[in-house]
Amino acid sequence: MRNPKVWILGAALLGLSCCSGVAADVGLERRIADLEAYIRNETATGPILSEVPGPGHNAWMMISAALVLFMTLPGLALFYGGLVRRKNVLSILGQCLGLTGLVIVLWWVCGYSLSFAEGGPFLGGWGWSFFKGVGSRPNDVYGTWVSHNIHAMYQLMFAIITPGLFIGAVAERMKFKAILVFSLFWMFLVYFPAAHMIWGADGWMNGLVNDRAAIKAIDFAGGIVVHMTSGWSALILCLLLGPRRGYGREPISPHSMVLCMVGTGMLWFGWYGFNAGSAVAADVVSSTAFTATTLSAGIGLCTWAVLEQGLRGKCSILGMCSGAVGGLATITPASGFVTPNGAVLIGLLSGISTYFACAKLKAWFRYDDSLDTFGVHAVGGTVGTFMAGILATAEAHPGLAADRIKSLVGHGLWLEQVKAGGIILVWSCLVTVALYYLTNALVGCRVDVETETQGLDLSEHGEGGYEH
Amino acid sequence: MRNPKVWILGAALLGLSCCSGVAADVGLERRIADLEAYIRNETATGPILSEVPGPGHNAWMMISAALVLFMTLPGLALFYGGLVRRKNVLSILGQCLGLTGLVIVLWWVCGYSLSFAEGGPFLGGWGWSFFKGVGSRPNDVYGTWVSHNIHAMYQLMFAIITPGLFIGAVAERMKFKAILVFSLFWMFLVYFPAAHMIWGADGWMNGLVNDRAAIKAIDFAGGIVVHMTSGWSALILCLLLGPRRGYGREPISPHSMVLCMVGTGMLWFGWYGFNAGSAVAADVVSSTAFTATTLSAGIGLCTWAVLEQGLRGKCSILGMCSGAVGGLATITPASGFVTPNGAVLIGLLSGISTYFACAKLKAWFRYDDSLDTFGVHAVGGTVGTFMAGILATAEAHPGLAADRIKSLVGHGLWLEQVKAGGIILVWSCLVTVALYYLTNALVGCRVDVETETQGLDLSEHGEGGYEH
Amino acid sequence: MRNPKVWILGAALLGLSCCSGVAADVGLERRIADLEAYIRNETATGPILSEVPGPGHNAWMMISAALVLFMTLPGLALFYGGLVRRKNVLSILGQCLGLTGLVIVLWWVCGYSLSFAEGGPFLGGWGWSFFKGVGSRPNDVYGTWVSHNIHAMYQLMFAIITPGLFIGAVAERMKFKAILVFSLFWMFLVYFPAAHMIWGADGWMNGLVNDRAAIKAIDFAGGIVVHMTSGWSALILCLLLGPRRGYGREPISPHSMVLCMVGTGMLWFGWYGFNAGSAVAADVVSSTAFTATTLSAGIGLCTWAVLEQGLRGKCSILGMCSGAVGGLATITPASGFVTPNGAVLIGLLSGISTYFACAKLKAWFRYDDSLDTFGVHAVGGTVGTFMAGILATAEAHPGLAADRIKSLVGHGLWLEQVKAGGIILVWSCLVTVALYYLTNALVGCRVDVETETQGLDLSEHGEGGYEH
Amino acid sequence: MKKIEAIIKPFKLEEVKDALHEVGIQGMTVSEVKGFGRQKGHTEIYRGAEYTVDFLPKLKLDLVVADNQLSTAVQAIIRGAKTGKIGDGKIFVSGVEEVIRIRTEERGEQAV
Amino acid sequence: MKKIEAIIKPFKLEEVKDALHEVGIQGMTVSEVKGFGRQKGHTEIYRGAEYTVDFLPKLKLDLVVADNQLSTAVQAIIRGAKTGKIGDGKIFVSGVEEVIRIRTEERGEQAV
Amino acid sequence: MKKIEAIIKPFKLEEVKDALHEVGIQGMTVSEVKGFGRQKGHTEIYRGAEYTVDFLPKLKLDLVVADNQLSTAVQAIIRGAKTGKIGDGKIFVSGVEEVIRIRTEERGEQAV
Ligand SMILES: Nc1ncnc2c1ncn2[C@@H]1O[C@H](COP(=O)(O)OP(=O)(O)O)[C@@H](O)[C@H]1O
Ligand SMILES: Nc1ncnc2c1ncn2[C@@H]1O[C@H](COP(=O)(O)OP(=O)(O)O)[C@@H](O)[C@H]1O
Ligand SMILES: Nc1ncnc2c1ncn2[C@@H]1O[C@H](COP(=O)(O)OP(=O)(O)O)[C@@H](O)[C@H]1O
Repeated sequence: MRNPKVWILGAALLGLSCCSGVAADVGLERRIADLEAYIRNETATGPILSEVPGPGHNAWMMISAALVLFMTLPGLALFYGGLVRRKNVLSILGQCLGLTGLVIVLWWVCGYSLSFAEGGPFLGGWGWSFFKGVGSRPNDVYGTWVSHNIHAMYQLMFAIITPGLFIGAVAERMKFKAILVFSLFWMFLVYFPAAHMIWGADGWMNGLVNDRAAIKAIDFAGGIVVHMTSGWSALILCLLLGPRRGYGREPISPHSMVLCMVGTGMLWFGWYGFNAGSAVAADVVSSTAFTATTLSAGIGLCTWAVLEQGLRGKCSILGMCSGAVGGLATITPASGFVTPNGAVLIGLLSGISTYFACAKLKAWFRYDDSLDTFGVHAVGGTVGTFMAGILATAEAHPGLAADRIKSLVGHGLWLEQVKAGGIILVWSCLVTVALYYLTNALVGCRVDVETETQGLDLSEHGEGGYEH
Repeated sequence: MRNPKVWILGAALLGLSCCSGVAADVGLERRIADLEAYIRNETATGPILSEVPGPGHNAWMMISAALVLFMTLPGLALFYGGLVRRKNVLSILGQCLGLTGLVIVLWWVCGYSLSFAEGGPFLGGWGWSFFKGVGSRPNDVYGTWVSHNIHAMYQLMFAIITPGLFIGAVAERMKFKAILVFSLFWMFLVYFPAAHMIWGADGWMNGLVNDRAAIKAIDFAGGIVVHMTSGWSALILCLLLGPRRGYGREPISPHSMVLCMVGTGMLWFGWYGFNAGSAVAADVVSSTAFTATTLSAGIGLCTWAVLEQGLRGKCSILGMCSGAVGGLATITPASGFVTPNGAVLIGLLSGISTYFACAKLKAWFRYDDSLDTFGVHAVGGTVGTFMAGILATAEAHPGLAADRIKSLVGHGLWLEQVKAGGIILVWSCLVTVALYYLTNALVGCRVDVETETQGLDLSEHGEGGYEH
Repeated sequence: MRNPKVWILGAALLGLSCCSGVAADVGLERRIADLEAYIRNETATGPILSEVPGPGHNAWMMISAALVLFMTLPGLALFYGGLVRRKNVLSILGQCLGLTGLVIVLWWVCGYSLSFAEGGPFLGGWGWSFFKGVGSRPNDVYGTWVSHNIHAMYQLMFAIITPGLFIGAVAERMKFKAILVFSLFWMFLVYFPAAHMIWGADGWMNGLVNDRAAIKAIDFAGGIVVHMTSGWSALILCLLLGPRRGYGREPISPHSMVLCMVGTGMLWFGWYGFNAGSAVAADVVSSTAFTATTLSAGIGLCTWAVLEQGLRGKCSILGMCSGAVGGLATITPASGFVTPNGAVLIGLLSGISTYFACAKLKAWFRYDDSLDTFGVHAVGGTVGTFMAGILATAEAHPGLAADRIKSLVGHGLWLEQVKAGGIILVWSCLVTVALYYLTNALVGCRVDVETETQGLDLSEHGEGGYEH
Repeated sequence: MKKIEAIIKPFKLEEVKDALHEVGIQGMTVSEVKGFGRQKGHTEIYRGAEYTVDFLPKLKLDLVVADNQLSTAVQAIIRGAKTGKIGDGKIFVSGVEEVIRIRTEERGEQAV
Repeated sequence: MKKIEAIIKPFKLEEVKDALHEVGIQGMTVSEVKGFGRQKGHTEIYRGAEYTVDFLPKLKLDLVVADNQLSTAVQAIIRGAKTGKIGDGKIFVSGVEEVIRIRTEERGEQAV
Repeated sequence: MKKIEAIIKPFKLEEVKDALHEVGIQGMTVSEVKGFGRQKGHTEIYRGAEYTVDFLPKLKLDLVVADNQLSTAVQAIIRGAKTGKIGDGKIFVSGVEEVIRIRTEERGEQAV
């Protein structure tokens, strides 16, 4: 339906005298400027467009949000599910489903608000609880041309996958209930604060947007907020939980590399929503992020393939999958900030560091990070966060030319990254220790020996993954 | 290529005298208004933009159409395919494929026309048969900024999945040929009329758009048109066909909960195209629908999990999948019309009602709705259609503020919903009875005992789902 | 952030005298024209918009690029992977992954440049090596409103899937290393030149865009560049490599029709990015291509189903999948150029010709085109390329009304298609022969008998597809 | 003690199990096997190619019984498994020298 | 020569194998089977419906040994497989008349 | 009557079947098994970890034959299954006391 206000305005102009031409021009000029602002992803100021989302940007964010959900259901579920033994495949799928449900509820109740609403430097306020005031009209602060509720949904999908990542480290032995209870607290103590500090407009470590950030760190799509929080928590959790029965003695091998590879493809596909979507617009920055994501994933894949071929004589499917996922995780914090060549370098470092972590570090220290959440996500996220500090350039992201951060880019930014990453790392680990004991006291963390032997699927869920 | 007409217009302006400034402004003003109309998803009136689709909206509808196809192939195929026994998995996949092919042909021949072209109150006309006149230029009535052929394709994907739903109720025993023959008639007698009555611009029950609708019902994305038609037909069909051999005596359990869960994830992902795409634009309404969809799915999932945990002691993967799909089906008719809190309420009711239908009702009456098409889709669609009448608000969908429906919203709308739903329900059931006997006479509905014992895959398609 | 330049311009206008109204109008008019150009996918000329991508088009191309990657990982991997024997499933997955990694590296180094940068008629130049100058700003030549790097990424995904196609013909017996080595050379000798000649702005056979093209062929989304190059090379390769051990004597049947069908669904879904994305905009042409793609796939599916039912008595799942994929491959070169009815005709011819090739031709000549790469892709691509010449019309694609090609459309265009297709066909075959011997000399093409017997998964990758 | 090996049609398992329960036999071990015999297999078609798959899925039941249970057990199996159509399967009987229950190390008929 | 058929719990395979290796027995053939016996199965729930699955996954070990190895082999299996809980499985011993190694056509105890 | 159990390499099934058909033996039951013996298994690598999988996929053929068919059957199996390389498998022969065809309740050699 044609907008009636516009008609009235147009009709009114017909009555104006000749010399009001300029004034009219100014009105038109502002309207044109707003339209141009849409194309350029800048802020509209006039009354006509400032209340609606822009179709191109909004479309991109809706599909990006859907893609990020697809990463968890069924992407991550398959990637991880293929790597466990047959008797535990449903437990992984169930954990992904259960966490999705849980985090949706939390996000609606207060999670979005605590992460993004105006609040203190460390945690957001309660203003957007129950999505109060979170409607289809864009919010000025997050995504000028994207419906505020779509921003909330997009960010929700990140909040879902983050606890989903650490289930890889404790697979095949942690209780379903324990994972839910642990995650419930963890979201409040780790995820919401981290998201607010790094991405909240008034966040304590949001170097990109907050003029008054104490630590001027950058994290494009969640190297710190997603991969470091979950990855380091995963390490602590698997240390506290102890290894799976038989670990190191019996062969414990993936029950379906086919599922794992399918999951990898889905993760990669969805990761475009994750990284390129983090521009919160289909603009120049999203294009940069898309490109960097592709290159890093490809180079990470090749690096693992070459290393395995060289060191083991055979290049495995799991190796290529791990390299790709590692490349994706590592580029995440840097993806919107680096040039293609920067992305290639990050992909290479990603391949080397995650290979080293999965193939050597774990063997040396003999912790049972079952599906390598630490080896891939913590290591990748940490390396990427650091490298973002080194390689970020205003050439890739115009926002880095802003006064508040300009002087750091290419100079001391890496130190800010180290500070932010370090604080979150230490905090994640400490909280995980505390929550492990709390969860253990409340519901018990580890399944009993019978359950572990029989498999979690039958014992915990009363179902088998495949027909008998 | 720059549009030459625009150039000429621009050049001409240079020759205008000073005082024609205002007149020129008016021309420019209208052009700006058209551009703004694009952003706001309103109708363009000028000659320059009224013949082309708007990129953001068009992109969103193309991806939405693809997503809805993805729901059937392979989403629904896996969701259902995982739930049957190993020997029948291909029969489900084949039915999804066969129906896709059949409906594409029907849609091209006259299906789209009978559903959406101008016609009578109960059925559309023949004007758009063989896609005559259905080109890339937007149609004024359906999707101002979306290519008419994309609207046709988008709606096609709905027409494909609808008969796809009822195969769940008759799985493992209905002949492939019988399903195709039954569906062929069913599309003409149930789907095309229902789509026209509810969604056609001159539809008899299209309360949202048709000023002269006799019943002013609303159905955002197909609670009546898709879920009620197929779900209630499914019930009748499985009653007439009788239970599977051994039903209730032998264990008949899913052969792969992994496939089922993968299908669930794909359905959820694709459902964003289904619901948020039903705005036929990437505008404020699509954002509302996206949000409601996510919340209802998540709450539905949690509700089943809590109910199963409470009543059975274990929360199953199939339970969580059913809850999510139930939540998605139930929110469908309401998704673009309700606030987030409304969606949460609908998700909750969805969980309770579909759990009750699948776990209790079926056990009491002992009909063999094999994969719970009735329990999930008919029940969910019916509950959602009713709740849309209660919870719809102009705050969520500006269209509800239009004169033709304003007075009903928040008041008698639920009654319109009951009328429309009731009529379609009764009609679907009656037609199904008639068509069951017709199909039975033509090709026989049920496979013989040998085939049912050996499995439909080998007998009907000459293939096995998995290597022997 | 509001663009400061625009503000200044606006402010300046306030100081203009009355009679400068017209001049101001002209400035505004040009700005409006640029905005309209965005909607219409025409070239912007003003300074404000010509350096940025347009959100709707850019969003569509990002999702299209992601969709095309999804076709390979995991679409094609599953489609092919399901058709081999259990012991070789990972080898297919590994080849898809390995080629993805390899081609990403090549594309970054010089592949994109050799394909699309300004160069000679047969091969592009080196200017865009290492993505030098390939940033987020649109390139005037390819995709007016799409970031140049996104164009590069989109085209990359085509370069990935093309060699991915021929692995189907040599499945279960060609060495992983040999595939990589062969493909490395093949990309330089076949793919980059073919892409440049047909799609490069200065390409020798680019009838759509290049005024000085020697052969005025059209290929919307890769009938020649993708399907004919890979499909004909596949035929030669499988002839040279010889049949699998036991071929024709023992049953060699698909190990999982479920995976194959899932892959088909994913291919179809992704193919919308492939075909509708080839408009490099979400404009009228992409809508045309979307529609044609759907119709041809559906009709192809039905044609196989009917032929199998008629000739074999049973319609198989593999048959319907093959028909759909054949319909998609065949419409590819024509998709943006034909009307819906044209697409239906192409779908029909596709079904007949690919059925004939797979079911009869192969049996007569007894070559072991293991997964029918030739039968589906070469035959489909060739038929489609020819039919594009017959059925292309400016009604479907405004570009065909351009002077450079107008007179050929509906007349001699088919001859240009025959010439272009013929040249590429012959060249692909010749290069394949040479590269086969080269690869054989370097690393050996075929695995030894032990490996073939044991399966490539364990021997070549040290992993099994499924738990033992 | 005797060992009975019975090859039966897969969908007859429930009936055979019930028939055995009725005569007091609870212990048995079942495996999935492929049978070749007089019963013809089926044909599969993949694109052009037609394959005859000449084996049929069957179940093999292993049960060890005391000598005096042998004929009731055999009768029970026949009762449960017979359809009268080709491919119903075979029963093979052979001697067993010793039976041991791992849990208790009981031997002989008590262990059955 | 004797044939030992042992039904054991699946997760005991490694231990049984090790125990057999210790007493010098290397050759054996293993198959996946379903066991019915005194040990109860489990319950599965699908939406409303509850199923009792009364078989349990077990492994069957076939090993042919020389007469004089019989009792050491049996002892080794018991050592490896025993948990003392219900469902540990059974060992069946029967006579074998001839053994042939296909590769060499050796016969009798050398072929074991 | 005799029962022949043969463990063979999986890809030799077609040849063994053909060889048996030639000597007039049609009935047989096949199962998928894992073999442990002198033939080494393979190594699998998952990220850093290397596993030795020491079993090998084999097929077990069960066929019951009349006494006078025994040696032709054994010869046929050897002919079909022999590659001369380690891991070709074994043939075990033992006595069968009774054979019953379920369909007809025929017993003894007629039932084979
Ligand atoms: N001589 C045999 N040795 C072992 N198994 C046999 C033998 N003959 C038949 N079988 C098994 O019995 C099954 C049924 O035999 P078949 O000849 O098809 O029919 P019927 O049991 O009616 O005679 C076969 O599929 C096979 O598994
Ligand atoms: N009579 C029998 N014949 C063949 N297999 C048997 C017999 N009795 C038991 N089994 C096998 O041994 C397994 C264990 O037996 P069960 O009665 O459950 O416990 P236990 O071994 O402790 O007595 C069963 O699952 C079944 O596979
Ligand atoms: N004593 C045995 N009892 C049962 N099966 C055996 C025995 N020895 C070997 N086998 C089976 O025979 C297969 C081949 O034996 P192996 O020692 O590897 O080679 P070969 O047959 O050449 O001597 C093994 O994989 C195993 O399945």
